[in-house]
Amino acid sequence: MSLDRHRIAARVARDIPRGSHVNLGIGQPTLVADHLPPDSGVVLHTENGMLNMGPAATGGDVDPDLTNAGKAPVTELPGASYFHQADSFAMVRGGHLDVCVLGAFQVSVSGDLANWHTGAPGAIPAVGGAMDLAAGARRVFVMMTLFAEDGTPKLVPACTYPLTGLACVTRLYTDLATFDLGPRGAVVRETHGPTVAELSGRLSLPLAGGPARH
Amino acid sequence: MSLDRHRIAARVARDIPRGSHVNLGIGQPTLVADHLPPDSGVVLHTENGMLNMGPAATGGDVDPDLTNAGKAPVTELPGASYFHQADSFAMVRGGHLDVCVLGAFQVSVSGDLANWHTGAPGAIPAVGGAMDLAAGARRVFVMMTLFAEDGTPKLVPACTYPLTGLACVTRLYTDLATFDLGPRGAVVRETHGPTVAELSGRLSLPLAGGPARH
Amino acid sequence: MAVICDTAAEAVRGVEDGSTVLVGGFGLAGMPVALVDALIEQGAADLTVVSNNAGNGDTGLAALLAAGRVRKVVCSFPRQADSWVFEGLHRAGKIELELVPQGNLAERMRAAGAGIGAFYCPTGAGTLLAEGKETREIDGRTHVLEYPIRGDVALIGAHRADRMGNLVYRKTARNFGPVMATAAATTIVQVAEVVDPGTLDPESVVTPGIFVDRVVAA
Amino acid sequence: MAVICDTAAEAVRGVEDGSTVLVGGFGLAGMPVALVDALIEQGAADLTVVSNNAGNGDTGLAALLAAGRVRKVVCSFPRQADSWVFEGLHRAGKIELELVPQGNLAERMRAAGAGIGAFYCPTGAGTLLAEGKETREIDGRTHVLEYPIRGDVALIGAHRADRMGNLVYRKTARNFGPVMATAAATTIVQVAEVVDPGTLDPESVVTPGIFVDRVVAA
Repeated sequence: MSLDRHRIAARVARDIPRGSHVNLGIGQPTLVADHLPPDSGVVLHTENGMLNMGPAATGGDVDPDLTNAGKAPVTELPGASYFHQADSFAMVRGGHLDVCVLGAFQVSVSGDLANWHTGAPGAIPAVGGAMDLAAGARRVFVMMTLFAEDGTPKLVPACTYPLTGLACVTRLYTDLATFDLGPRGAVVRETHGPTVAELSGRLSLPLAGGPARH
Repeated sequence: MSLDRHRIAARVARDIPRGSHVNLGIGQPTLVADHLPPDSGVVLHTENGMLNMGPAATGGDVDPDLTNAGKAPVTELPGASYFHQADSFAMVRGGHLDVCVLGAFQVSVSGDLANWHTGAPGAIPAVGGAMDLAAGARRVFVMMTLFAEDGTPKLVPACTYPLTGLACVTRLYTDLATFDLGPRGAVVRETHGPTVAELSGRLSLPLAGGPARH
Repeated sequence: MAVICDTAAEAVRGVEDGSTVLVGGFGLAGMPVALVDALIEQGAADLTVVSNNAGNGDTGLAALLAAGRVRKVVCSFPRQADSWVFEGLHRAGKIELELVPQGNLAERMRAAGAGIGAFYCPTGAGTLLAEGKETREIDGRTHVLEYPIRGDVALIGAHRADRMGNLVYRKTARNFGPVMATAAATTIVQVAEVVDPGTLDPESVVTPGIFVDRVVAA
Repeated sequence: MAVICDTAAEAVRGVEDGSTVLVGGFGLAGMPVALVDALIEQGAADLTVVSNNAGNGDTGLAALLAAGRVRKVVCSFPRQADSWVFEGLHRAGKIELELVPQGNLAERMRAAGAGIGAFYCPTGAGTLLAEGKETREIDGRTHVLEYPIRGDVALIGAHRADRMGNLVYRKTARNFGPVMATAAATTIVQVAEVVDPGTLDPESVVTPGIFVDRVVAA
């Protein structure tokens, strides 16, 4: 059965190694935090300047000086640290994050990422830290639905939206399947419902198939 | 009368504006600190990572974790701060020091500085922060004797020793005179004993003369 | 030496038309609202503003934009749920936008403060935001050449200052303040409290006073 | 995630012959003497050592040099009153020296840690130490192109660590530690004390644990 966004997030969480330093992009990737086991030792980085960020703040814990990259109030865990933007992006760009999880408009089979700009005339784009994360994290995971609402595939031979980064995404988690991406193209790790052949047809893409089907 | 090194240091101190941020090179320039008035508001930077350094530490105040750039034990004043080497040299190189005072082997009339390497065969040179300070401080003062022990001038038309920096020294304080240096050549601000004509002769240099003679 | 000002108006005195103004904050966290309000009152116009966002809601930077004082915004993330002021001006062709990846924004200001003339980095290589920029292959990877971003003035928010201008911040409100403080000719800081030298722990000072020109408690 | 080691020997396990080792300290302030002693015991040879000085007296880095394990020293200030070990080896042609201005040493390691492929800066332009290096005029000033210095291993000294590897330092012993921690594939830290997470003030952590691989109290 296809996965909802919470189950995609849980699927991503399962692949994050214990003790990793991880940045979760704004929007759906934030959900991954809810699915990390309490003893995972995973340390969350938020690019506005903090390590060991805790869960969302509520009620009296809300502090306007303590937010995540989406500007939502959060909490700090024991062992947290704060730092300024140049230091925060030195971490990101210097290859110190083990994993970063981003959303996307489109991902190409070779791992190109498009997630900052629809390219539509008159659209005001916003990039934030996406290009730095795409270029700097050791592993870039993307989570998204495999098809847009109008049925258009979001895993494509080559992105048509403006790029965020080239050949940066190594793994793609979607509602219908999980893929490894890279120079060999897209390899299906597992599917959630459809067969590899069905996916290949709907995507109009050759797909190397992994054995797992859930 | 010619000045001893303490009186040269006092002469330098007189030209340091109130409230300046100042780096004093290792060796003789360190003496300048003793001649700053207590209410000068001058903040001393030491490039090993501190602002608002205090006087030399003695007795029970000696702390092996608190030294100046010459590795001598020093103290901290209220309002001090500590920072790492990249931040310390960002201050130096980013043009945030108002004045730096260095020693020299040779200085040219246009302000070239040579103070890190005699160039002698087999000599082991040491540069430390000298090239950064020469390139980065807003004003670079040099204090030295005007002649070497063998009588050779140390203010020269062009340095023969390996350079620390080009056209960086703006003022030269010596036992016999104080000079402004720059594209126009050396201009005597004041002398301590000899006349400008005598200095010009001993240095074999054309010198524009300032009026003051002490 | 930092000057401790009595009012925000005194702190922003002399900002000239056409200045590049670095404005701290990530959204409203760390936004120096009193200084921005004073700048609106002061009247400087034709400004280039460098800030992570292009204003949130109707206060702070958004109010400066609404007052028509800003010619151009250099930022990483202008489009947000509450960025209606910027969007309106931009759609009306009344404000210019230069979009810069957040890490480049921070690093380019650090470079300005640290005496780095230019640097190579992989962020954005092959994308629209690197179009027209010089590139170089280093260790088999395409790097883009980026130049410093300098401010005539920085307006930042911090938590506490001592009378020598040393600053400490609070939590993620630290964000761009320490970087902008190094990158501007004149750095103006709004704090909750000014204390005597010796009160702040020298190990914990984040922005040493050397980078600070004016401080106001507001 | 930082590993808390029981002994310095455990902390330096696996350093390979031919490694580039960044060694913290400015003179003896911040020098991780217990780690360097353990490295001598461990036996790795043919090392390139990057450090501000080339050893002081007969302990720490000087002892590593005396043991014949170092092929090359990259430093800013090798010649001092108490640098007899290095001088003897250098005069005998038994050790190579690369002299780097102190600010370039720091900035080149920062670049390695911060993902900067190369940078331009005016330090040393027109001097022997920039000979053969690429230059570029920026804003009318000659800038020299400098590349990152990366370590396979960093050995640094800090004051306290928590079990997540967050570090604080003491006074000017901070010096190169925070920079080297970012620039090495494996960062090994000697501290006076290891404490529980939550003990160190999050506002005052100087090196976040993300940069730290192994910690030993020694």
